[in-house]
Amino acid sequence: MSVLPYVVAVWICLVGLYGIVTSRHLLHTIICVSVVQSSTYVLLLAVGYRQGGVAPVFVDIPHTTPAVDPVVQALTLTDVVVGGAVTALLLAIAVQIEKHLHTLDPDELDPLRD
Amino acid sequence: MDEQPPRRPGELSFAARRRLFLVGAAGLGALLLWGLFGLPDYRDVVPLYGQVINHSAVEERSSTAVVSAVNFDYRGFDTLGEEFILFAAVLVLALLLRRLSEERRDRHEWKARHEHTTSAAVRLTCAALVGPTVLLAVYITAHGHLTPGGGFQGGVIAATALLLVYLGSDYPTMQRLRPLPLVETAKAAGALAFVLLGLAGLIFAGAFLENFLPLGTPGDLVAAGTIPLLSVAVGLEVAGGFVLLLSEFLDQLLVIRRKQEADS
Amino acid sequence: MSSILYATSIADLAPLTVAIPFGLAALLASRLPFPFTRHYAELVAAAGALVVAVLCLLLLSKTLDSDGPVVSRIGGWQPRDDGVIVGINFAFDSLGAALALLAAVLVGAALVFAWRFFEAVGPTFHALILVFLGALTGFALTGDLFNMFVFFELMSVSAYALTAYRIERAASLQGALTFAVTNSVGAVMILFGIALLYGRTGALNLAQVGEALASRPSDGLVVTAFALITGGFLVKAAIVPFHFWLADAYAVAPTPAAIVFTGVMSDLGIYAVARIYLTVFQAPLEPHVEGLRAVLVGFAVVTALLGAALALAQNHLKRLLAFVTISQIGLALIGVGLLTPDGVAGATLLIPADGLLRAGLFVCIGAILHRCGSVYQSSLHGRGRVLPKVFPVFFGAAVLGLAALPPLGAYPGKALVEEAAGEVGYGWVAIVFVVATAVAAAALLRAGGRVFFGWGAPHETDTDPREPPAEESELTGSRGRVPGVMFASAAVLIVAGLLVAAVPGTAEDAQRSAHAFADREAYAAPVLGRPPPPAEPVHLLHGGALEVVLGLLTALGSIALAVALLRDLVPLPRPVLMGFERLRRQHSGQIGDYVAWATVGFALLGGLCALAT
Amino acid sequence: MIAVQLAALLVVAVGAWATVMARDPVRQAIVVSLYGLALGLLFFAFQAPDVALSNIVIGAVALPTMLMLAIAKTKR
Repeated sequence: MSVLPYVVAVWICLVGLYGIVTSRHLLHTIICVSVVQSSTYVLLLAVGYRQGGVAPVFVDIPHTTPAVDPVVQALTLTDVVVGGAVTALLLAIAVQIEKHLHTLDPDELDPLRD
Repeated sequence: MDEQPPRRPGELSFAARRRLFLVGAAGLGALLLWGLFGLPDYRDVVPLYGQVINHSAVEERSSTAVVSAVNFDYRGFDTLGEEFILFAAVLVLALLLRRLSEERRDRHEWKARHEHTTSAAVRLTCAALVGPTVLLAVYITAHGHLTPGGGFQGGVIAATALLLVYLGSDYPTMQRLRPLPLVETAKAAGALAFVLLGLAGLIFAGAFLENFLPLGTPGDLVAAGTIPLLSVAVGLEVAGGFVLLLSEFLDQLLVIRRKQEADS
Repeated sequence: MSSILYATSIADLAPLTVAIPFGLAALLASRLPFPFTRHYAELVAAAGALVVAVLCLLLLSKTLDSDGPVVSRIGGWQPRDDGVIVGINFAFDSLGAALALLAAVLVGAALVFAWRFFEAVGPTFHALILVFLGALTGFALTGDLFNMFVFFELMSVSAYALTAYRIERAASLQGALTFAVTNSVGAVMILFGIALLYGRTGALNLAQVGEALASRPSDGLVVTAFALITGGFLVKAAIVPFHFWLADAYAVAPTPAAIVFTGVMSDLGIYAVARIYLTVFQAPLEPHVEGLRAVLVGFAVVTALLGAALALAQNHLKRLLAFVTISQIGLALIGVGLLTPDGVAGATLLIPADGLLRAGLFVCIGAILHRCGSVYQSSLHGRGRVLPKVFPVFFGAAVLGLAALPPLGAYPGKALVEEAAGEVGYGWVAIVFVVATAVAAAALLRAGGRVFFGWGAPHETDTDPREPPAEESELTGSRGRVPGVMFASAAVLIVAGLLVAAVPGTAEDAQRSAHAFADREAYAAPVLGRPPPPAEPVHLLHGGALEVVLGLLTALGSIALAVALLRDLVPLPRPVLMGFERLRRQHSGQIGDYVAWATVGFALLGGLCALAT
Repeated sequence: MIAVQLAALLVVAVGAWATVMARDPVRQAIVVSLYGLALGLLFFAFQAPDVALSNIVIGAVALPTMLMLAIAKTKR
């Protein structure tokens, strides 16, 4: 049981990669990239989780209460925003590609075609 | 369907690519699991760094929300980098937006028309929700050092208020509520404020991003030194950034819809 | 409380190398009613690059004077009594400072080139390149694992943005997209590695992680983390089989951006591999160093040879230079992959020399594009004659510098890597160096001969049958002449590239720096607030006659090969050509292909590392 | 609590698979929104309210919205 979050993180990562590899639509590809990124959120939070720990917010509780790791949460937060920004940028690029080439099928895109 | 021929001789076919990937993925998966099973049992103990922060953040920073203390103080430099990732992404989107000026010119004809695309009930609900959403965004940003939340979450929530305006009214109203140059300025001002607060730390306390304000009492709204200020700066940047992101997509959509109507 | 005015050390100012470009970028993008017309934006950006360059120079001289790294504690967080670091540090030695300086210089050159850059689109381009500069310096100077990841991502995002900058061209957008997807996958793998290390050691500071790992022997977690983080950085460095994105992106990036990409961004991937191995993994993996050396040098050799061979098959000039970049990054990885201080020293000399020369060549191609409106060899045949006669000279000098003509350009670095390889029984890599360098340089010389002098048979398009599209110049203004800024940036980059490693004393400095860089304990002590261990005397290598002979052989060999190619004197059997063509076809621009290969690459790297330990 | 975590993990694992397998972009926009929501719930179960909140606003609202708009713009 205690390794389940890790297994799930690996699963998400590989499933997302599979999606990118087999994708036939660039918008689908990009969402798969964001799925791959989400695997790291699960992994990081699992690494910093502690059984019975409270959230690291010491409003009504003394700060000696056992709490889960705040550092991984800060890292994940950073990661979520980064992932969102990258995905938005990729979506916009894909829309522009469609404007030029009238297709979003990765098989029809040629790196040297204008 | 899966057995399409490659589009040029010599290139991988769909099936070959998938086989290649599956072989690689089997290896990668095994590698990842091999590494992950070496981790200590995650139910026992918090990593050292986290323990130390949990024990000292409230006293050192007067911030009851430890994650915010990490994000805006202990590891504020990461947040600076992350802010500029968003900043760079949005800059390009603004570029895309401006490239569409020729398409935008059509809009003069229908700018004045207030038309509704959603039902009255939806519009009413959305319009009623705009106020509370903005309020929530401000609350979450301002209380970043006290409770979960902070500039990121508050900023994105503020930006989604724009969607509600769109659903609840019509395009011209949204345009009036969203003067894009001002939004861009706000976004840049947020990013600039973060840098300037860092420089102030260097000047008044001796190190970049070091706290130079009184810390106050944990639990007070005005406390935790620079943390709330940095949180507000981030909130401004994120809100501006996401408003621009959403606008970019919304604008083009409307341009296209108008064209379709004109065609039919 | 000490203030900036009586700051005890320049080290406190190190974060400014990031903060100043960021602040100026925000100012440029603010749309405030400053008179930010094009020239103001250009001046602000150039001033930013200049200030960063000066700061980096000061930091570099500081690192050369001090034993161990210079530490700058951001947020003022000092290490706790038990050695726990709660803040983020900049902790760098002269190699990091030199790379940051290189980044600032290249961005400066890019801004000079961009002085008359294509259609002014407001200050966006300048804001983006300033953000990019901040990311490059931050990545080179930071001493924190996750902060490295953040700057890696920032570097990537601003690079995608710059690649896609010419949004009126579909190819730019496609290049940016493959670039972004492949590098995002690499970043995810780095983050997996970071999570593993954090779970094991409870630390993110490089020195502290290295300290914690040193206390126990390596196991699956350590090997996996090493493979993932190294692999992630190798995606950025474009090592085979992670290299596919590079040609697509560099071929379409605007020239000023390509200057910085080829000159320093790819090299930073190699630098990061060295930094991470030597600081974090060295202690636990030391018993297995021979196996890991074989793995890394193996990847590097394949990259160096494949990149050079594929460079021969390119019609598009920027794509050609992209494959030359791949080949040379492979050569630099040979130096780093030896995992010895001398190997790192050789790579240190190789990286700026090659980087500046490639950047200079990109400027030359920018000039050709400006005057002739194409970057395809097949349609440029002899049309380069309209360029001023000094451009063929620039081009030839840069290529001979890349071909390691003693004592210039890449020669000192190449000689040092070969010597370092000999010390650990890898003397044979000298052959790889000669072959890869000669082939890559021959591809460039042949292209130069065709374009500038119309040598060889015209209309030879068999290597790349795709119809070359017309290209627009990137510059506004008259196409009747080459603007002075192109002369200036080409001349500065190429002269600097030829001389940077050849200046007397540089090789010695590089070796001393590399020995300090490779000493884990000397790096960790100041970061963790401990007194530094006594420095060990460095045995300096001085190169022998053999290296000079090999250098001459390479340079002459490249010329001979280029001539033979131009005269069609190189008969290759048909099966070889067919296999070669098949290889070339794998660079299909299909994102799925690239990600599938990258997945295989990670599995292969991890599997080989596992076997080696 | 453990049961909640278990359930959330399984939902997330299935959600990732469903997101990838939704080959039609419109359907994918809906599935990815649900996936973002499931991740948010998982993060709450992992005692990470900050991350949960941002993942819900970004992953479950902003991203699917942008995807929908991108689809609308590229449909002919």
